[in-house]
Amino acid sequence: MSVPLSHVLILASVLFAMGLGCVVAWRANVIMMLIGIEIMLNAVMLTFVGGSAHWGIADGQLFALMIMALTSAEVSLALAMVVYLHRRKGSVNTDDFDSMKG
Amino acid sequence: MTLADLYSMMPIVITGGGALIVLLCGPLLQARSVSWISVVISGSAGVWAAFTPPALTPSFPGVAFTPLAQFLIPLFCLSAALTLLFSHGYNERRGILGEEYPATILFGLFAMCLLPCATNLLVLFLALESIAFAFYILVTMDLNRVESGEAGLKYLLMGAVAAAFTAFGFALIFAGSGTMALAGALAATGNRVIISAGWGMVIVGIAFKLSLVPAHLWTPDVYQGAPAPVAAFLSTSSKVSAAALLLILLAFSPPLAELRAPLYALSLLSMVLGNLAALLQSNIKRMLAYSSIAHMGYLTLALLTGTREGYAAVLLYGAIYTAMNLAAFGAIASLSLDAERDQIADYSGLGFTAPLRGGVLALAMLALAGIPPTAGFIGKFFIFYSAIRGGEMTLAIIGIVSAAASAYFYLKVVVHLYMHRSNAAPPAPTPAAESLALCCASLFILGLGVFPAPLMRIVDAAMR
Amino acid sequence: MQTYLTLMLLFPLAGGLTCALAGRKLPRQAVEILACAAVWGSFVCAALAAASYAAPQTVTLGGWFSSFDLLIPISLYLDPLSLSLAVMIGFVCGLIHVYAVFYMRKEGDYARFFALLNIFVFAMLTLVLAESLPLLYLGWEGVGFCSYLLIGFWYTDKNNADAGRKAFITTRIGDTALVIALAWMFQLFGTLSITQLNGMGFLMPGSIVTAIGILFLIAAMGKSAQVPLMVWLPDAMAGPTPVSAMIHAATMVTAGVYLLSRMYPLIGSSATAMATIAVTGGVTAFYGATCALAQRDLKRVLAFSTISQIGYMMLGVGAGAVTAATFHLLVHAFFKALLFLGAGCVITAMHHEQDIFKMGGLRKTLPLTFWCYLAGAACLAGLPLTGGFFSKDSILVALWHKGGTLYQSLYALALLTALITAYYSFRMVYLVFGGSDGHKHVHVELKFMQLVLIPLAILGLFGGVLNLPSYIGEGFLTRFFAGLAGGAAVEGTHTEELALQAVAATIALAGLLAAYVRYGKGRSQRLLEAKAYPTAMAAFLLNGWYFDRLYQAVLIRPYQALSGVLWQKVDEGVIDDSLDRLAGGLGFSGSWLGRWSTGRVSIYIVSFAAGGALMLGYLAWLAL
Amino acid sequence: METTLFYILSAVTVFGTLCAITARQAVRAIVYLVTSFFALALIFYILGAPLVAAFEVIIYAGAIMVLFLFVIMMLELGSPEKLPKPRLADWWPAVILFLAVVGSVTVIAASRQPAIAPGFTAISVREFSQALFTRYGIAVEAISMQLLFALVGALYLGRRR
Amino acid sequence: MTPDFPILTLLVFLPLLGSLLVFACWRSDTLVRWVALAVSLVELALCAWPLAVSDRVAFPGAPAGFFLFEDATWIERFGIRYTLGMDGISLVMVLLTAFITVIAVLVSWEGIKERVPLFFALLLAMQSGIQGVFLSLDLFLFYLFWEAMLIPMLFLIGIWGHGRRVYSAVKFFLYTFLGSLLMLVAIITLYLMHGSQTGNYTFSLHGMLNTSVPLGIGVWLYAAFLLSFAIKFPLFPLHTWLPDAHTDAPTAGSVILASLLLKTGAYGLIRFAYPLFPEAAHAMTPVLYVAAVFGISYGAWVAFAQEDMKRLVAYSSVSHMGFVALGIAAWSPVALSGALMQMVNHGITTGALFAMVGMLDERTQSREIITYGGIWGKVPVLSFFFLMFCMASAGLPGLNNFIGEFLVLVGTFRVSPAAALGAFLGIVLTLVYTVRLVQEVLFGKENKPLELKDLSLREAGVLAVLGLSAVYLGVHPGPVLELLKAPIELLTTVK
Repeated sequence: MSVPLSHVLILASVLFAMGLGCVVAWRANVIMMLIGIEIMLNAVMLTFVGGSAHWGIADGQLFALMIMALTSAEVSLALAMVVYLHRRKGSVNTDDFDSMKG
Repeated sequence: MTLADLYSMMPIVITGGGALIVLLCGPLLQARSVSWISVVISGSAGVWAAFTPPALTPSFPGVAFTPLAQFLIPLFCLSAALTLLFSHGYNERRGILGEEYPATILFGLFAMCLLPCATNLLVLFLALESIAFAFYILVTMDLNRVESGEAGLKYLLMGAVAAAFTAFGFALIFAGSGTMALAGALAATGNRVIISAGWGMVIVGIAFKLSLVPAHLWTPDVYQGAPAPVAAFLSTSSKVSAAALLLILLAFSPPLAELRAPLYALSLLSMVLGNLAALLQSNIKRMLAYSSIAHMGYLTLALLTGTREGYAAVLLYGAIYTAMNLAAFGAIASLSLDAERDQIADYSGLGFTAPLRGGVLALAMLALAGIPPTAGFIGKFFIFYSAIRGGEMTLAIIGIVSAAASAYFYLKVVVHLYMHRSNAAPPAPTPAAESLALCCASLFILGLGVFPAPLMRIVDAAMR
Repeated sequence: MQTYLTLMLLFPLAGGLTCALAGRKLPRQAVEILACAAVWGSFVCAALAAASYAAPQTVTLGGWFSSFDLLIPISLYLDPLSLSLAVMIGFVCGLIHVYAVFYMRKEGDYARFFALLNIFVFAMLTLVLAESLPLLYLGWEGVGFCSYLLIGFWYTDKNNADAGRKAFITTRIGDTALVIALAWMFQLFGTLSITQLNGMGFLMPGSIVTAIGILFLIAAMGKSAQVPLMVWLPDAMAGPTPVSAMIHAATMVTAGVYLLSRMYPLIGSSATAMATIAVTGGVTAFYGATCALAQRDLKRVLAFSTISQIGYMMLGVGAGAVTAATFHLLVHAFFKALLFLGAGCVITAMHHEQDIFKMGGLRKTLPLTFWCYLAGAACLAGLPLTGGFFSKDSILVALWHKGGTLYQSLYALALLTALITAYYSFRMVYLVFGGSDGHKHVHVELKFMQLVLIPLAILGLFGGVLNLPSYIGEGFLTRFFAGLAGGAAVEGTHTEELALQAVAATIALAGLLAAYVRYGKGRSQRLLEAKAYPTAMAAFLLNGWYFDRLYQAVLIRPYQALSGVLWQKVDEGVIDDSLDRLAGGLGFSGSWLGRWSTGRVSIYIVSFAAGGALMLGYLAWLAL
Repeated sequence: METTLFYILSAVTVFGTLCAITARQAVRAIVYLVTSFFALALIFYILGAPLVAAFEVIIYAGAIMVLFLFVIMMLELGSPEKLPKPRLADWWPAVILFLAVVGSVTVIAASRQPAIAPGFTAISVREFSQALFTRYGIAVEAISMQLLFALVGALYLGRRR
Repeated sequence: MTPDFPILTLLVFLPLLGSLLVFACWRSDTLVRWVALAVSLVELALCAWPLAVSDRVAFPGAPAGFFLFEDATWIERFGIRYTLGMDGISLVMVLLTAFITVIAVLVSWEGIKERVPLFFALLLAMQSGIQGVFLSLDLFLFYLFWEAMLIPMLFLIGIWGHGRRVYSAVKFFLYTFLGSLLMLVAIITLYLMHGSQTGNYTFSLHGMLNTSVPLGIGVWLYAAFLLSFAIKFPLFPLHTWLPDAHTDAPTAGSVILASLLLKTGAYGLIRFAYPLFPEAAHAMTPVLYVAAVFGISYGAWVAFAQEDMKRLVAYSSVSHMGFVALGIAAWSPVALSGALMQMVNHGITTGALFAMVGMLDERTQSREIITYGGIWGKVPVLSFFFLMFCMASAGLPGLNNFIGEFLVLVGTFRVSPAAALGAFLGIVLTLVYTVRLVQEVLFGKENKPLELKDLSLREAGVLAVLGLSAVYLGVHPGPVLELLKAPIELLTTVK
């Protein structure tokens, strides 16, 4: 198996950028923004796993695992907030949440 | 692993365990006693840390009680304790009930204590994210104000993106260098280009935490939306911990040549934009938010020099900044007991009707403006001194000029406090806990302004 | 000698300070007696000093201030020039003090009045006796200050106060020149002692001496009301008449002449400076005389005549005849004081009516005043054998002897002026005392006031004795001043001198005759004419060649207007406003930057991501 | 063989993600994403991380995506007309950012010292676990605290008053 | 008392302690006033000590010319020391400060009715700051006092002022703050240059004196110092904070601003900027000349147009301080002693004028010139003093201002006749506005029927003391000049 690390990194960056693009583009829907964040974090995991394989040590994979856990914590809290705010304001469009500005 | 190792790790254990205990025992006790217990927990953790000799070898896998930790942990603990003291009355009036609040603060404190102890990137990252995580919850805590929830969600969304950036940065550093440990491994043995890219991403992520321009936009909203004591905690410890993270990373020969320009831009933009945007801001919390953007710009200025003096300045300034902002937000929280005082104009005449709190607020403003003989001046002096010493003359002058302009909006608060009259009823009397906290912060500000030498010694010790 | 000099200064100073500080608490008579006693005491000291005078001498009383090589002692210098002036000042001022006691009987604010009079005497004596120039400057400014307050003594009337201000500021312009001269001389010579400076003129090139001389001249122009700084003196008549007599006729206004005479050894070596002084004097003499021709206010006539007479003195100095100038100065002090005091009597008698065309017949009702006044007018006109005749003539002789086109044309001008002088003097006399349509309001005070005139009249008439022409016998002053530079007698044969005197006498008599024809005989017709609108020429002269209007248009109005512009437009409009605008601009840009925080998290994320992308892009660019 | 598979799987991942982020319905996006994550899990496996691959499938594709679906259903956001969609203008910054990030990282990854794969070594589960519980014990504690407080926060927000 | 008794520290911090004491008596306004007066009098009395030892050549271990000296470690990390020293110049300034503060306490005796304890506490705290500025010999310490004295002033103007008090207070503060921050940069730069040259990192003035600064950099550093001091001065065109601040401040505030705060700028220039950067200062002298000369005439000219008496006096300060700047620019012994004399004299006369305007204001609640007119007859004592101080201000010989102006002019003429010639114009222009003020306030007809009371005993006492000092300094300035002589000699020969 001879995939250069750079190819893994490029794939990761494509994924990362797609996730970022998703977050930026889907301003109308928090859920889709969260999905974008998931994609970005997956790209990070890919980088770690790639690095781990490249150097032959387990640390990267560990990091990836922790990111997974972190993501689930984050997502659950975020979704709780979404539900809470949907109850209060009846919208999931982040642009509606602009009572503070300036 | 010896008993001494355990001793040195006790702050982390105390705060982490404390958070769990509060969570468990909270329902059984009165809110007030829970709060006091939390104060005691954070206080004892701080005292413990202050009196434990630092160890340079890791005590547990992944953590070491470094001199830096010995400096920062008491600072965080103190600020958590003061925040808790400020929160007593504030939360009672706001109906922020339950043990979640103190428990989350302790959780945040736990993560803060963990952060300077970390010896590898993973622990560092997790500590950083845990801090942010605690604040996502804390900011949202005020269920009566929809702004609080909005701010929480905004903070979370931004924070998650920033976390992704930071993580990607760490991943790149790891992929480039092949190690996760912080000891000597970040040295440029691997692929320098990839490592520097990773550094770039990390700095982008930290820029968010430090609210540097252009990643600053969440700051005013979150400060405004968050409960005032949380804003105090957020604006102080969270920033200082992010700066500490940078310090820890920078200690390991970073590719400063590549990073100078980005840091330069971040610092410049933050100083200028923060101070300018605050000029005409009429909402005091947003004003303080912009001010903290500017102050983080100053910090970055010191960081960017890459010198020992600069790093010492960052630490000193972190401590001083903590005292100043705690005093400011503490006074705001304390004055907002009966009604939210958002606008600067709401503070008219309070210098006379509420002398202690008004005085502390005024003192905090003067300190933030960097006027001697307050600690704020010493901090600014050290920052600009290190910047000039580090060769950043232009940026230092820009920073100083913008700092001069900043005096305007700080004075605006002072002016309202003392030089405008208001017919509003005097605010409710100050609870003893808050008076205590406010006096602590003010003493710190004034004492350090006149006798900064002891703190400087401590800072230098922490740099070892 | 030191005692005399110290007391000479201390008496009036102490009197003035006492009156100023405690005067309002003291009874009126006490103040009056105190003030007069102070001046007379001073005079006695002066007389004693004169009696024991042997040779010029410098008396140092103490140090005033010193800084490194700049040493300013309080030192006095007694030489014939200062001594003669000091004696004159003591005497004339003493008389006028006595006069003023009666003149001001009805005025309430006696303390202030006498305090100022006394302080004035102190300042004048300081001016005269000072050995170091800064001390002279102290007196110089002190007399100006007293003059300012005394002109505006009746301060509730705006015109009086304005006249005082005008005098103060106009003379200040001249004073500035004096300070410049001081600073310059200190730079050049390293000392400000008059005696030392006077011996150092040769050290410097002529052009510098000329420049210093001209600076002194400008100083003198201010104080002595010479063209073009003469505009303040006519207005200064707003003050009480004793003040006019004392300050604006006898003493202060001659300070300029004194200064130039004092510094003559230094500046006399520059022909250009001397010529300038002479021309200034000549022009002023002519100007004053012409203006006096058309005045209707009795005191203004006298004021213009003062300007004119001081012009003569300047001519004398300019011709290098310091003795002649001083001679005229002394005699003029007597007769002009006499005239003013006489005018004061007239005005009192007329219930403060000052228009000469509304007077008349006072010859009969106020005979004593008339005779004294006549003596004064004769002196002023230079009728032969009066004191004025001799003193004026000595100046004319000096001019003639100086030779050269310039001086000879000045001589001609001076003769013409003498003619005009004689004419307006007697125009005044005829209008005031002639005719029979007089009124009389005799006051008790008037009797005493008239008595004061007598000694002055005698001194004026026989003042010539002070310095008789050489063909009669060597003059006292000439002998006395012989040691002074520029004090040497003018060379000339007796015949020449006699001829010149004859010319002068003829001119004076011609003027008298003309005045008689026009105002003695044709008096009633003139009174009718006076009711009509004045002709252009008369108006021109009446208004002092419209110099006031000129200055108003050229200096004062632009100054006032510009001060407003500077304040409103420059200071507040540009400097301050640009700061405010800068601040406003900063604030505005700040708010504009603050609008970036739209409250929309999408914008926040885009900004953040753009920052990240930029960072990555920059690092990639570095890696390329 | 594995190399080819890597590229094929990469293509699947990218395509799946692309479909996910442009999907008109959130539910569809989730489904596409699950597909993409399966492919990613396989890549992990190929890169010698079987445990991570397994967790990817279990936690991501399994738990997290289901949580998303659950919330979408709960808030009745499933139907397309209820979901506001990005306007075309909203995509521009996204595309620009995408290009910038991808371009930069490509340049960085490919520049100067192209990383030579030193022959991938699979890391055994044993090795992995040992590292996890010895070297990174503290991290486990920290992440567990974090998960706990995620719960606390979610419960707090869910409180009815 | 032993010779090493810290008299200087006492001089600096006694007022601060006094302000705490004042706070402690906050219950009784009367008591507060008396305590404040007592403290300020004790401070004035304490000045007798340095006066007594002023003939001592030098304190052991002190730099030349300093007859009192205190030195202690403060922040050793930066080589910052707590160094206080007193030479003749400092002594004169300290005396002036102590004296003027007594006056300031007395003039606000009745005028301040609200928040009395705070007012007097701030007044005394301010005095502490000013004394600190005049005594510190460590640049860091100096800077600390320099900034610290701004805060009490900010409050004095902002709380007890009139008109646009807040605007003026903030403007005053920001203006001076900006300038001083740039000075801080210069101080740090110099510190680093000196440290890297000698290895001795110190903020001590005398330690840094001999740093070799390349002219290119020196000019910038000096410019930063100059900017800071010129704003305080204030030199044209940096003066616009001054009319506002003076006009809107309470009487005591105006007195202290004019008499003391402005002097700190000049003092800083003499004590720090010139000795530290002799070459740069020399190179920049034309700038100072132009600003000074222009300021003299400009201030006088603009003062003429003013309608508000306080504003008029404020602009007159611009003009008078121009003479000080001129004397400093000339930097010759005579001119410099003239500048210092002028500082003292301006402090006394302008302080007195502000006090008098305040007294009039207390009586009629108006500072407009137009309100007054012909008041001489009604309030002769007040008018007497008013006239006296106006004349002193106009430079009448025999009163104090003349000495300073004369020395400056004569001293400057020696060095730069052109600059001095420009300044002579000021003599006339000064008189023009002064006489206008006298004229329209004291003389002429009454514009409005005013109920005026003449001076109370307290007011008369204050003015009498000021007046006596004006006369004393005008007639016998010798002792002061003698005090100044030695330090000036040292300063001007150092090059």
